[in-house]
Amino acid sequence: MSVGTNGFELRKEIFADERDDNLNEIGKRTRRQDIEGHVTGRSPFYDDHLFDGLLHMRCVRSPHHHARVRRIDTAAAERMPGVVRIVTGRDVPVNLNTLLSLLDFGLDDEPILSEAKVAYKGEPVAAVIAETEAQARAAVQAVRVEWEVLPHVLDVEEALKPGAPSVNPAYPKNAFVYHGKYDHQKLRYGDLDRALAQADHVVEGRYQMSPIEQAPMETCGAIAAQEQNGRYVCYTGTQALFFSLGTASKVLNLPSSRLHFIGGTVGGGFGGKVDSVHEPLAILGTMLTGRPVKFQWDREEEMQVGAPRGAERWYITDGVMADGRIVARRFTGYFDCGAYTRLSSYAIIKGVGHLPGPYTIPNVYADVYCVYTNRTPATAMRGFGITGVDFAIEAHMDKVAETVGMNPVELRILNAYRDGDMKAHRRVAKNCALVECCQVAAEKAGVRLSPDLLAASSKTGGGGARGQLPAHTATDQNGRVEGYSSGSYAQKGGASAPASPAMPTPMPQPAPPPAPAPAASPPVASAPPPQPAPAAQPAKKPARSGAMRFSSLSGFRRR
Amino acid sequence: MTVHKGRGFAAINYPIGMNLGGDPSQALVHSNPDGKFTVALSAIDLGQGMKSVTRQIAAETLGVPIADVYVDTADSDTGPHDMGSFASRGTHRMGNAVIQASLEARAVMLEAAAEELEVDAGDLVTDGQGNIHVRGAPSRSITTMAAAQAAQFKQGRTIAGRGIFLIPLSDVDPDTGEMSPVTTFAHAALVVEVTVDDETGEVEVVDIQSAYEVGRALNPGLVEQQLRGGAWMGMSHAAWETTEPYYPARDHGPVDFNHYAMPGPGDLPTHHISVLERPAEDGPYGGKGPGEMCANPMLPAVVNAVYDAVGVRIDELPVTPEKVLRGIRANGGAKPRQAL
Amino acid sequence: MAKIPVTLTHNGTERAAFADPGQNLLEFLRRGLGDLSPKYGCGQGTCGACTVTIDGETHLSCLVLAETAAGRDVRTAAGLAKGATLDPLQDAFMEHFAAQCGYCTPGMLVSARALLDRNPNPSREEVVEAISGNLCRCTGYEPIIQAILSVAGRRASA
Amino acid sequence: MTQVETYSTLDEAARAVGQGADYLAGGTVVMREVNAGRAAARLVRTVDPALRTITARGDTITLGAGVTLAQVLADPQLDFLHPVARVIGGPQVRNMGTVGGNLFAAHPYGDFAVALLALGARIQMAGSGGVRPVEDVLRDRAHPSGLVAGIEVPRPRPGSFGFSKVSRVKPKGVSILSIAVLAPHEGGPMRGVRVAYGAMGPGPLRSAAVERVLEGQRLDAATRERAAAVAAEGLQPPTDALASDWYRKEVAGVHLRRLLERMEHA
Repeated sequence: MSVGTNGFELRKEIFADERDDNLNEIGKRTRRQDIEGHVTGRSPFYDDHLFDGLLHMRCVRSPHHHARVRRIDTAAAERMPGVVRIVTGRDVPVNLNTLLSLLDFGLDDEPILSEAKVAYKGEPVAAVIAETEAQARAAVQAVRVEWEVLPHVLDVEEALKPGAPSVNPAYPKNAFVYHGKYDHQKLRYGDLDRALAQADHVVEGRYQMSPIEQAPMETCGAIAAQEQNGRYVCYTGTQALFFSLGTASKVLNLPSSRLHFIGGTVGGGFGGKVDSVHEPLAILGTMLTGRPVKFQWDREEEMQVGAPRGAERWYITDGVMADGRIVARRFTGYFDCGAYTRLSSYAIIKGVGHLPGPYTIPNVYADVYCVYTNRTPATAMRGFGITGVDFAIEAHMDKVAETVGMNPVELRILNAYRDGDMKAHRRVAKNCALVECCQVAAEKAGVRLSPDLLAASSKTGGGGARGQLPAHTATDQNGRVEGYSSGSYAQKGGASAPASPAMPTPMPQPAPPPAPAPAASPPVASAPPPQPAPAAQPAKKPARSGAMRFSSLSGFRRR
Repeated sequence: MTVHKGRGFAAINYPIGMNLGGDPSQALVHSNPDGKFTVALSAIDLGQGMKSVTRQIAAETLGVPIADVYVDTADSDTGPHDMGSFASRGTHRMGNAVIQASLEARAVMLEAAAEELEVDAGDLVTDGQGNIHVRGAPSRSITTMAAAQAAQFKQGRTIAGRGIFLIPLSDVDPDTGEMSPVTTFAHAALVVEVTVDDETGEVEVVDIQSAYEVGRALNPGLVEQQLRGGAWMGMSHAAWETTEPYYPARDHGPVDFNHYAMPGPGDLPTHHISVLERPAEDGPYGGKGPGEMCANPMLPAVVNAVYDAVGVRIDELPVTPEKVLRGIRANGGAKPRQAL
Repeated sequence: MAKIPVTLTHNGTERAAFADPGQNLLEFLRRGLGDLSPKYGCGQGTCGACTVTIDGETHLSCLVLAETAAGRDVRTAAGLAKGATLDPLQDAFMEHFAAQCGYCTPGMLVSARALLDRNPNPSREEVVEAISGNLCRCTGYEPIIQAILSVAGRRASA
Repeated sequence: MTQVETYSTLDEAARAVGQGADYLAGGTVVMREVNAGRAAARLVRTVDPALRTITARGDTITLGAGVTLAQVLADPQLDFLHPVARVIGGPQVRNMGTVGGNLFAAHPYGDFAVALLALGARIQMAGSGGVRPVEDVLRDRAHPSGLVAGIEVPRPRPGSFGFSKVSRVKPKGVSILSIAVLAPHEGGPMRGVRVAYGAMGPGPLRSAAVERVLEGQRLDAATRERAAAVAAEGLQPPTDALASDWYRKEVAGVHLRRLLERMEHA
């Protein structure tokens, strides 16, 4: 047994028939290409590029969760020693953005430097550029902002109630709008209510995933400088070079040909370095001063202003048969995306595609909400869209095991998805390996499994009836939202804004790999679709006047 | 005082890559006149090993030794477009792009060699040691350096290749959620052992027995780095970390590493890792992406282990001593189960 | 704002540069002397990425006022190698995959070197204690501990 | 911007420190504030070597205010303080942080001062400041009246002093709470008991309730339980990112009892 040891082994005997292990370089424990640079301290992180005359940028931030900005008085700060320039929202060419606009997903909802309103504690309203960091810090203290404090909301379920303070003007009901149509993303597969009614046990749970800081050892930042020929160079710690370049190009209204981004050696990211907050402002600083500008978060900013992995709240209800088969699973999920969308709306799409976890369950139902609250916007982190719900699912699986009196490992193997099974997002499973992972972990820990489950395989037992779409799927119009159009471009009121020149526009592609015949159309002859009330059901009145053009995945595709 | 032992189990799968808006990566590969190759990317190495894994993939595909390949990333003037290093997409997407680029470069290299050897390029193979020879006749060979020199100075060929890998945009049905989220999944299962102090609520993670299925382990050293470090992070998420300790209230948010707690080197459990390799059909040499999913099973496994130890279910992360202690009090004392 | 001339011994060589008032040693080493091996991780003394030795003792260079290092012997990760020959710890970190992003690595190596200089054959517990002021977010520490122990073991058996 | 004044003697520094200046010792507290732009515009420091000396006279050991925690750990005659110094900061912090500075480190720092409080240390002030009980200096630490020159620490009888620090992170973490107990006994009842806490109030403080319970008693199981029962009496511990006031109160008695058990069996 391997308990109490720190081993590492490749279990080559498992799935051996699916691999050719005789390759020259693949499979070798080759040293990292970058390792000598790391151990000598020579690996060039973005801040390891020295510039003469480097200026330092720091932001003036909101002390309030939610407030209107009445006036920003920079006069005193401008006279402080070393201050070169103070930047406010007026200086930003395109002062409203959403990160995924480069993928045509979501409305522009976040100012670079807020001019009218702040929606979280720490939101920037101005940036000071000074000769030294200490001088920038001192001048930040001298910027006077008149605030009108507004009521705020911090809990996801409170935020969805009628009358809650409206956090984000693009989504006044505090929920992201999916497909121009619903205030949540739906997953409907089979007939949940009927299956729950027929189950031997109903197991319920509520789970709360905490907000988490990515905490890379290198904080987020960028250095910009003038290059030749009217170009700007930007050294950056981004996790996504062209994402950041595209964002800078959009926000600064500069063609990508005038931007030269250099990065690639990054002191940890874990998802927190996708947001492209620093690059546009550093470059803008250089444009306004003609000098190299560094914009770097200190650790305190990294922890409280830097976007965390957002909190998630999940409610799960399972219908379980006495023998441990899970026949129904319902999710209601709330992603706390903070004040602005960033990447949260996408994480939910990814998360919904992941439900109900690695199990074959014939009836699955999910309503997942992307909720705006007056806290630091959330963003990606290792396992984005999945970690929180996996915590919920696997904690819940133990409750189910206890309810039916089963060994928790056996419950997983019994319900595990296998090759050929139909998944709730209506694609056939292949290349599965959950059963084998369960078996190996149990074997090492000395957890005894029944002979049946020891003999189980991901390659057998799936498909057949398990590979069929449900005969009937109950659908509904719950959470219908009016006033948002499922148009193709993520701009308010159809206003034209330049498409990012930096991101190559993906061409429409042929349909994805062969999928089973589409189902999900309302049933012809069966019981009327049940209409379970979701936990929150915002008003169906038009959310706002005027045409809203909204991009969704499907909208984009039809463009 | 009593310290109770408990064990917890969790199993997960994890989608590799993203599909929103289409998910492309590009790569360029070219040879110097001495047959050494440069791979130009705009992908990011933030510690996960992007430079190293693409280097191995390029060397394998080109048929040259690893020392003959250098990966240069990320400069937007030279590295072609890539979505970025997130969503466990790096190895899978960029690896495939590097294979395509390397295949194109390799084909030119073999044509150049074929012209020098006066044979058909289709009859040539590489030995992975810097030589190209006629299949079945190792003596009829030319070095990759000689082939590259001939291509550059004599034949006027560019030994270079372009690669792109694109997972097309997936439509998402608003009413049912039907979609093609990803093409492959990684898997994991593990058993965690903890001890719980029933007077203080303190939880110690003692041991982890894990099984991770990662597709082909392209470099076991890199895979182990991810799994070991990722499990540590998962354990940290489970029982230490949060930016908002009194969520949803925003009070007492940590602003330094003394208050943002993570397990220290004195908190480490033993962790025995087993790697399973079921190659992904469309993965580069079957590779998936171990980097993100490795943390995930730790969160529920720790929660389940605490329940096993003292009968307290913590449904709100992180599992702080305070929550455990409150749970024990609410139950009228520890209720050890030791059911696993 | 008057600049302050600071002369110190940096990795065995006497160096001089100007410091700003209030500037910390980390910034002085990086901007003033161009030694980029110590890293900024927090500026609060809580991460150890900026670790250097001063007169043989590990210090957090972000918490050292640059001018107070005048006349002292400051060593950084950039000075670990002797010419082209790497320190055995550097080799061990490479061999044991003890670095991922590499950002904590220079500070970690300085702490490890200081440990082995005063205790060539430390126990695991002593290694853990020696690196407890250096945070790593990638590795989970175990490969770092193993790398350091491997050097200690080599010395012991040599 | 920060201006630094360096003096060759502590007395000169004490005269200069006056209004609006911070005293810079090991840097672990003040330099963090400098980096964050929150420090005073003037910093005063001294290079007086006398501040780094450790001298023993009879049963009293005097630590210069500038003695580092690493120096404490390296000195065999301070063995009773080794368990305290070892759990403060990481190695770098111990190489920099001073015993004088620790008296002024805000919550959750200052665990060395907790030990000094239990030990009944006396603080030598610079210049004509005289010698003050450590209680007084800790009480006035938000508005210190002068600079600390040295700390007189009475050596406790073997087995009469115990220290415990509870952290979330091992081996280096800040305090959930720390406890120091001085419980002299001649094989009989305890006399002159002093019990101090860290992180159980705004700064290091003594527990009158626990001291009352222990004073004049033998350190047996029943006494330990009685002490544990009143461990948090009258205290209003802070809530921070690591623990709530509720948690600190709930576990103070547990950790106190465990410390007393260890002391009995030591």
